Amino acid sequence: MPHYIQLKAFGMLAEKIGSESLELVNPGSSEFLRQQLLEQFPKLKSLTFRMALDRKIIQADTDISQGQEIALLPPFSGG
Amino acid sequence: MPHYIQLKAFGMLAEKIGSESLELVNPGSSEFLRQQLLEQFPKLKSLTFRMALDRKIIQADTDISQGQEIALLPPFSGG
Amino acid sequence: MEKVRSPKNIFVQGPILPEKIAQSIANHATKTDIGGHSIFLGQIRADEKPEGKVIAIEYTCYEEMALEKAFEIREDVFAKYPLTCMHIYHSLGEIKVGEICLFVFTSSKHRKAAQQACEELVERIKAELPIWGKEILDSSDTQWKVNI
Amino acid sequence: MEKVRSPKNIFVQGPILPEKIAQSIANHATKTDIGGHSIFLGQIRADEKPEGKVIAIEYTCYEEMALEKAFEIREDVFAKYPLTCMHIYHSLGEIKVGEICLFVFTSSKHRKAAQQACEELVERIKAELPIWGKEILDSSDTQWKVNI
Repeated sequence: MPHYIQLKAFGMLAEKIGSESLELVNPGSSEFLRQQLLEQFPKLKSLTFRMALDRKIIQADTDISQGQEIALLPPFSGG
Repeated sequence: MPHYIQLKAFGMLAEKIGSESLELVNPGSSEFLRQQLLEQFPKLKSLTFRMALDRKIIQADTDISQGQEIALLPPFSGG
Repeated sequence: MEKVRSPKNIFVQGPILPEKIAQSIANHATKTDIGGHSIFLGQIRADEKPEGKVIAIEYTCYEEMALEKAFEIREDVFAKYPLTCMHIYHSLGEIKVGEICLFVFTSSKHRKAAQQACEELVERIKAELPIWGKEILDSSDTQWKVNI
Repeated sequence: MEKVRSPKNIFVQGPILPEKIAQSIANHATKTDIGGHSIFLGQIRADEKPEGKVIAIEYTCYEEMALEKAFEIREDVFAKYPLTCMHIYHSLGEIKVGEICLFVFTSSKHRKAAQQACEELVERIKAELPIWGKEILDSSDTQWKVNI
């Protein structure tokens, strides 16, 4: 059954998307999500970003379940 | 011609000698001075110390001239 | 019994003031097993860019993730070095040139542990905490900072 | 024209106060080419000895030689690292447990230079400056400190 997921976006990515949070139908995995985002926001194609699932960086393609917290992270620049 | 030299002593050495400065006849070189001090103050025999001539540590036997500043330095413990 | 540590807030709204640093140092006078403190301070630099000169950096973060990660880093560094104390503060919001945006403070019995831990913390904070700095230029342009 | 530096006094009578450290940090807010500060603080530790517990250390020095040597160290470290600023303060007289007796402060554009220079300064200060610490014990005994 399709369900909606909430995406957080930060820094330069929030700027390009035009919002710090986004609701969309769960594409099922982090790779499908990345593809869908690049289609929906072609500006993201030139940017480097990682994704975090439940506040942990995703290293490989990972399933996304209902209720999980997903975030789009541009390169860090704290300090 | 024999002349007197002024010796400065610091830290534990000043304590053992009983004074922070000492006047004595110039023995001519740093090694003669060391021997003379050990005879005069046998307590120094158990101590490690270096000598400075004009505020530079002496690495080898060095002549002592009139008017030079001589100091006895126990191991440093600043910081 | 071992002390159980829980995530602490590391974020400060606005710049880190020298008085806060003094207070933090003074708080350690009662810890008489400390022999050395190591402190790192990050200060906003007036970098010259083709588009203008940096006059401030505006910091934002993914707070929940940053605090979890900062806690993990704290635990790792406490396990690796014999430290007495460790404090990390990072600014959020707009920090002007010349102001302090990062304060890392480690203390130990002998100096080496504090020094090495402090360096390692600064490296890990810059590499692993989800914090972003947007440089505000005197031309009113902005650009996203990149850590090199 | 290159700046010619001359020997500076590094000695402070009594402990180094946190307020002095804060003032020193605040003084750098106008130097907008600084990106990182590294600070080391030496604090008097209540070491337990067979003869009693350390309650203070009394520092004396061979002042003329120490200032000449500190100047030489300063010049060496300025030549080796791209630093913006460097400050060294060492206490003389009786410094109580928990008080600060050494304050080394380096600043640079990028953090590494400040951190490495600070560590090197602390090593050289301890090894090369003619300063002596006499530990005062709670038994009223005293004994001369040895740097290890």
